[in-house]
Amino acid sequence: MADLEKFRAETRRWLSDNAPPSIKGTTLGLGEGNWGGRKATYPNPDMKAWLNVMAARGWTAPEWPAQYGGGGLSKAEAKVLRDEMAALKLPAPLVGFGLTMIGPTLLEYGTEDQKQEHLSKIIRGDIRWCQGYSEPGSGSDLASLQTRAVLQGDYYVINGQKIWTSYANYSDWMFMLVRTDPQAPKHEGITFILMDMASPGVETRPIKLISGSSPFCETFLTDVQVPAKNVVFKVNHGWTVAKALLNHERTMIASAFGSGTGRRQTIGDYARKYVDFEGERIADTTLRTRMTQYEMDALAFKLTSDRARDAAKAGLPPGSESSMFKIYGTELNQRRQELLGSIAGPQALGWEGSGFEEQELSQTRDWLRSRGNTIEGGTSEVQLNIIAKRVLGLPD
Amino acid sequence: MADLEKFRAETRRWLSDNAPPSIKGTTLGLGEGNWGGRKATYPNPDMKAWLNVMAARGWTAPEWPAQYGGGGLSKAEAKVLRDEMAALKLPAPLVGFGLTMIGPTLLEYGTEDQKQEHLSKIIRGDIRWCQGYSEPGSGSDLASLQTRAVLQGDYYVINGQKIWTSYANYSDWMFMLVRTDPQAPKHEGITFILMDMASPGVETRPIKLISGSSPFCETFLTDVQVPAKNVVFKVNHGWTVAKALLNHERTMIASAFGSGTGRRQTIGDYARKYVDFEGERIADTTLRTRMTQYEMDALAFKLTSDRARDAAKAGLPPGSESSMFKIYGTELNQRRQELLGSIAGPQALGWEGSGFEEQELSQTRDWLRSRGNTIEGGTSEVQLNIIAKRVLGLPD
Amino acid sequence: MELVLSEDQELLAKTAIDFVRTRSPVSRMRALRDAQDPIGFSRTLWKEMAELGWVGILIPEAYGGANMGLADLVVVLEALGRTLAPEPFLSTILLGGQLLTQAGSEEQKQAWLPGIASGDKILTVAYQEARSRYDLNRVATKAEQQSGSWVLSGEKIQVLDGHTADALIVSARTAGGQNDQDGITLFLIPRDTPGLTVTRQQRIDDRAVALVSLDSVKVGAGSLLGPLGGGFEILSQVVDRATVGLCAEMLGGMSQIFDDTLNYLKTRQQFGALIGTFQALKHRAARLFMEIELARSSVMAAARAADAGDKDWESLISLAKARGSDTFLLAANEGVQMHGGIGMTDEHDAGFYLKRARVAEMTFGDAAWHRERWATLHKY
Amino acid sequence: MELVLSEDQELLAKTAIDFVRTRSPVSRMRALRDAQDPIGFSRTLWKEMAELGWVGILIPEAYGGANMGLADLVVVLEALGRTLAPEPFLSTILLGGQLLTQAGSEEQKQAWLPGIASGDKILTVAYQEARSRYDLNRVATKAEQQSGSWVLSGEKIQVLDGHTADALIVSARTAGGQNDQDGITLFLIPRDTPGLTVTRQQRIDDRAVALVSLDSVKVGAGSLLGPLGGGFEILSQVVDRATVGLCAEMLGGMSQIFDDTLNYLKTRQQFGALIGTFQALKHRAARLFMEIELARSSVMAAARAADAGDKDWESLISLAKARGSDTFLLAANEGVQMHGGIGMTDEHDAGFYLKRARVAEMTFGDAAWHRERWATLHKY
Repeated sequence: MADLEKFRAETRRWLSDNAPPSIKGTTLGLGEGNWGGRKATYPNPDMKAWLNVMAARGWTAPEWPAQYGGGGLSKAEAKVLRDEMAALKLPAPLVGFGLTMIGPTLLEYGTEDQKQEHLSKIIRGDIRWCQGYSEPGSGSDLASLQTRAVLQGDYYVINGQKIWTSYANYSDWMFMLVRTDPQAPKHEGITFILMDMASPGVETRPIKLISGSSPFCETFLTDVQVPAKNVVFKVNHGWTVAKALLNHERTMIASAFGSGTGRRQTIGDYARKYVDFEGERIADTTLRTRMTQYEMDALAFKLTSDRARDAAKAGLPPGSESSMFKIYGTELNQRRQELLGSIAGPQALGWEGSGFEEQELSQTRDWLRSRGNTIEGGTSEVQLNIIAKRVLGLPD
Repeated sequence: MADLEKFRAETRRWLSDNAPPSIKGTTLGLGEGNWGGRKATYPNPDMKAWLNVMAARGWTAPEWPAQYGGGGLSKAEAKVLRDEMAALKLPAPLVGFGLTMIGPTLLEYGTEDQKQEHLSKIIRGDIRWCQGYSEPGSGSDLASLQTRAVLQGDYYVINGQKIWTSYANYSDWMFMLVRTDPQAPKHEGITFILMDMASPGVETRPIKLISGSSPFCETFLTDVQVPAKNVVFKVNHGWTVAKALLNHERTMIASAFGSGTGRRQTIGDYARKYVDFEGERIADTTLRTRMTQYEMDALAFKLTSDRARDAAKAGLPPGSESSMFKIYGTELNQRRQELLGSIAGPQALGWEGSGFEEQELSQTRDWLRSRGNTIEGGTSEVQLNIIAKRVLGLPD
Repeated sequence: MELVLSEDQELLAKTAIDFVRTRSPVSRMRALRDAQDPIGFSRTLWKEMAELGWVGILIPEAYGGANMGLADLVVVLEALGRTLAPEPFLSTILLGGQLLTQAGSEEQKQAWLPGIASGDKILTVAYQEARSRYDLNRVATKAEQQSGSWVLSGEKIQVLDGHTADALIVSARTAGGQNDQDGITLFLIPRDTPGLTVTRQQRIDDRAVALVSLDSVKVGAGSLLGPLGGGFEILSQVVDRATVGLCAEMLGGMSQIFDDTLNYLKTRQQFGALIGTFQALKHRAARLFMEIELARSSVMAAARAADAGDKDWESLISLAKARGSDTFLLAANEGVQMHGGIGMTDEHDAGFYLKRARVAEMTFGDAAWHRERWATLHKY
Repeated sequence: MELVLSEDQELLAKTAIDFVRTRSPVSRMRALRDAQDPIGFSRTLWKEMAELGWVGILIPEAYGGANMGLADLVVVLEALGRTLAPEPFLSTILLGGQLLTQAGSEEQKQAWLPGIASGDKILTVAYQEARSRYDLNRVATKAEQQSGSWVLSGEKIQVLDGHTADALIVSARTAGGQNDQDGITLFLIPRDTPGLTVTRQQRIDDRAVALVSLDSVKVGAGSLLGPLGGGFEILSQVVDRATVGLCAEMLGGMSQIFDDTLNYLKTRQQFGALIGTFQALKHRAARLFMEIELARSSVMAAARAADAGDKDWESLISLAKARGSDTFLLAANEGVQMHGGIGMTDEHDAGFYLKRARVAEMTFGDAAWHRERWATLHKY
């Protein structure tokens, strides 16, 4: 305990000394921040400096082993680091699927060579990763994927098409699922493999969403050669790896939607700009009721994520709650976006250009973007199936 | 057209002359009115007189053929009769499953002997009918029924148990489904048959509901002998008859819930007794919003039943809407009952005795009773399946 | 009131549906958007619609119209709504044409209505302002009398087809405080009048709308439409009737996205089965079906009540618009969701319905606004 | 605030659940009802609960209690709520005992608290009147001073355990208008005081409640509880804390009916399959699960905030009660519906949960009342 307090003091001092002052107070929205990679762009030079200084200490991945360049911190120390960063209002030095998804997966399932090759690059932000799971015919039914990988000597030759690959056009490597045994039952012929996006035969094409943004790509794979040593875990046992990783993904999405109520303007304040009040009460009683219902549900949800966090801290085994957080968190965000639009009224109808404020335009885009939240990363319907089966034990 | 106006004038005069004055303005709630039968009880002697005078003219069943004692009226004349009865605020002279369910079924599927034997008794209110469909193991999955009927000479010997038989304890005859071929696929071994409830081996036991009322019974059948000539339509083809009759039933339930908004006190008036107003507005904005939502939905539903009625009048073929009316009508009634309770607040919590008004106690019982509405007569879930399949053409 | 289509209306519906299928698929609206078409609709198609008699349905026979009712027009508008056709029925017929018909002088009617009925003239109404939300009485634009002329200054927003209209009917305050109902006057102003500037606005649904700024726009006394200071009452009635038309368009939109979704449920395979076999989706589809049926009844009733001038017509319009707003949005949201990944892409049409649903919801009062009005009309 | 059970609380929960399973199944509540038991709960069981230390959880050690918090008591109440145990925690502990603890004189505490903690004395609070709905300030019952005594007249309704309580704490107006918060005074009155008449009322949930009529009931100055005219503030705080306890009981009820329903889904066959395989029911069950999880978090947070006196504790209590009311009712309604025919019979337990859900909803403010309060606290 005394050690931990000593660590806290040192950490605080080190952060104060090393964090560029300009970045203090930076808040990152969804999709914002340092994503790293060969084609990296940074919000500003100080954010790049911040990445470098943290990466040098391994503190972009505080709990990863020091031998791979990680921070080597204990859970308790990592919490101290998070707390102190929060106290100084410092943003995350690095974000992305390397840290949240493939890194933890390699730590669990990777060979020593794979860890050596990839982990330090992730920690330094040198390589940006994307995820090649879904295919046009395999959305919710992921295991029906058809992308073929055929072993030829030391290489797998891969042909097929991936879709919904987040930021494939900005990424350097992809972790993906391929079918290596078409004869096996559908969950048993799948292999998890790592592919350099610079390989010949890889082509990406951004998908425009209804919000106008393009966070996803189609990825076309034509006779792409991938070294056999890039298989993670065992050939035809990729589904095991995939499930572990999907859990990381849901948890990540859920935490993105679960907790962020603190930093935002309250809806009551937002309403003051657009709607009439009678005394202290919003005149439109229907709108007022809807706001109240939303805000109360949002708080109950936040308390529930707090509870899950506290249970984890207390060492209780995690339940299968990630599906719940995914469903409820994304739906709450949709309700929030729809509600903000209803409050702004006709000012929420702008796409671009004259007559709308910047913040109104971006709120409207956020609303449109939010419709995808209950689809991407596993639809709400699939998550409900998971809860019914794994949490409630209902029969298939 | 001139004939119709003449008929209208005559009808008006006849009704004025023959309806006991005391019954004018009588409104009948669900389950109220003249049900007829050997054990009949009447709300008052004038209601009995009203039945007799109408039955003598066949106007308890205005559109049924005169040869069986019906009114023999055309659709247009029957509408005139309804309109004139409504104008004079006269209640229905007779209600029950004879008129709404087995009568129309016999007209469509019955033998001449069956029509001769049963229709006039129904029209006069001599015989009260009940429906023997559901069984303890066969609720939503009606066709899985197990009550066995074995032919022995001229008789079927019936053994089994029926449940949810409405008012079996007050009824004289039952129309029922029995299994006559246990080897056949489940829809193909069922027969529709008519049974005298006075037969030896028939025992009924009322079921108490959560509302405290007992509109349903369990009916136990032990070696009951039923003449083979009581089979309606063909042996092992009872499912055809059953489906036609279920449609009558849903339509009846739907119309019971669909249209009755006119005669009732509006919810706004009801609220004035229990809740605070600020000026003309209900102070509790959440309650106000809920009331508004309910009232608007109820009106949209009423307009939809009006539309179905107008389409039928215009000779358009009926859709499979009866499931829709069953679902939405029963759910609206549940919402209404729940809402009325919320308006009354703690006064809606009484079961009986001191401290509650009669009308409060009966509203509370109505609310509890309404929870069964979405179960009896085919659950909402089954109705949704029917819409998905028959109306929307979704695959099995 | 009979909630059933007459034989003529059945025929009209059939013609309109056939026309829309062949001449105006959703791809046309997409092409207009992608090309950033400066007009925002097709003048050729508008002319064809006029020749089919649709444009003149509400216009009196004396001015080249058919003098029919909303109950007829909604049949056409529903068909057009199915494919999101952007032709200017709202601006030119339901707002502009109706205001002229209800309140215009004989001279104004002669000057405009025949040209509207023939599909040659476009007219619109500029009633909305930055802070007016859904309240027609919130008018900050001022009109002041100066030696026999009127001088108008102010800004109007999201004026439908404002940049292509030959003239605009502008609500302006000639007396009273900013939210008073009294003291609002309507002016009919040709678009090329000096001081009137029109800037195209881009909304999510890509319908053509414009900012209209009035900088000391000078017009003669003859441009008054209706009585001085009595514009609110006229405008309210016309907007109410226009709302019925909008609801019909919304009904078409929700019906079509629902049909598209059903079709997807019947063809998309996942987990080795058509997704339409999944009971949870079936039940949601069945519930959506019911909601749309109720929306249809509400629109039919509102149109007939408005035509007949029934005393509860305002209630029925609020019913139709509240329900229409909620149900179109629900149908579009469910459409996107049930289509899964493809539904959230711009390439698929589902998003167009979602965007139009949102704009339609916020035109002429959203669901909350109409529920408030209902409760107030019913005194609770 | 840590939203996790301490080891002691885990143990308490386990003990309570075990006790409830063996000593207090739902059949006990059914038997009390069928027998129209004059008391309405079991004095024996109450005494056992006292011996287990549950009754004294909130009572200070000086008076024989354990001086623990709501966060501890809710663990027990949740377990009792699972089987609808009717023992008088609300009346005697959460209302009466807490009022005494917060506002009683040393003499009053000495006279009552040890007897309560030992399970021997029953105490209740008569705060509700025919027109008071959920507002504690609506007090028509009057208390007037007459030569050193107080004379009370009025009627209280649905007084929990009013007919068996050894004494009643009655709110009465000593000054001010009928809805004023100021001028309400609390009086501690033994049940056998002349002029006080108690009539058992029958509610749908069969909990014991009574009409209490006060006809010139004369009490001495020593029966004042708390300051003259300052009763509202004390009562509000105590009712708020009692609400947390009620929410815990509701959480138990909704959890149990949900468990029963899941069990039915796993055993009932229709159409040749377990009905739990039907996806529509699965999804509804999964959504209900989430709602109950959120209810649990809200109750835990409210209890901890009330114990700590956090500034947002009133908000959190309204959150817990609004959500608890809606979710318990939803769980009970879904329970009845998913059980089908058997669920609507008196023979099955589902109806008991539905009835209790409704009563609990309308005790200490329903969901609408608490949402209103939330919005007001958050100034919109």
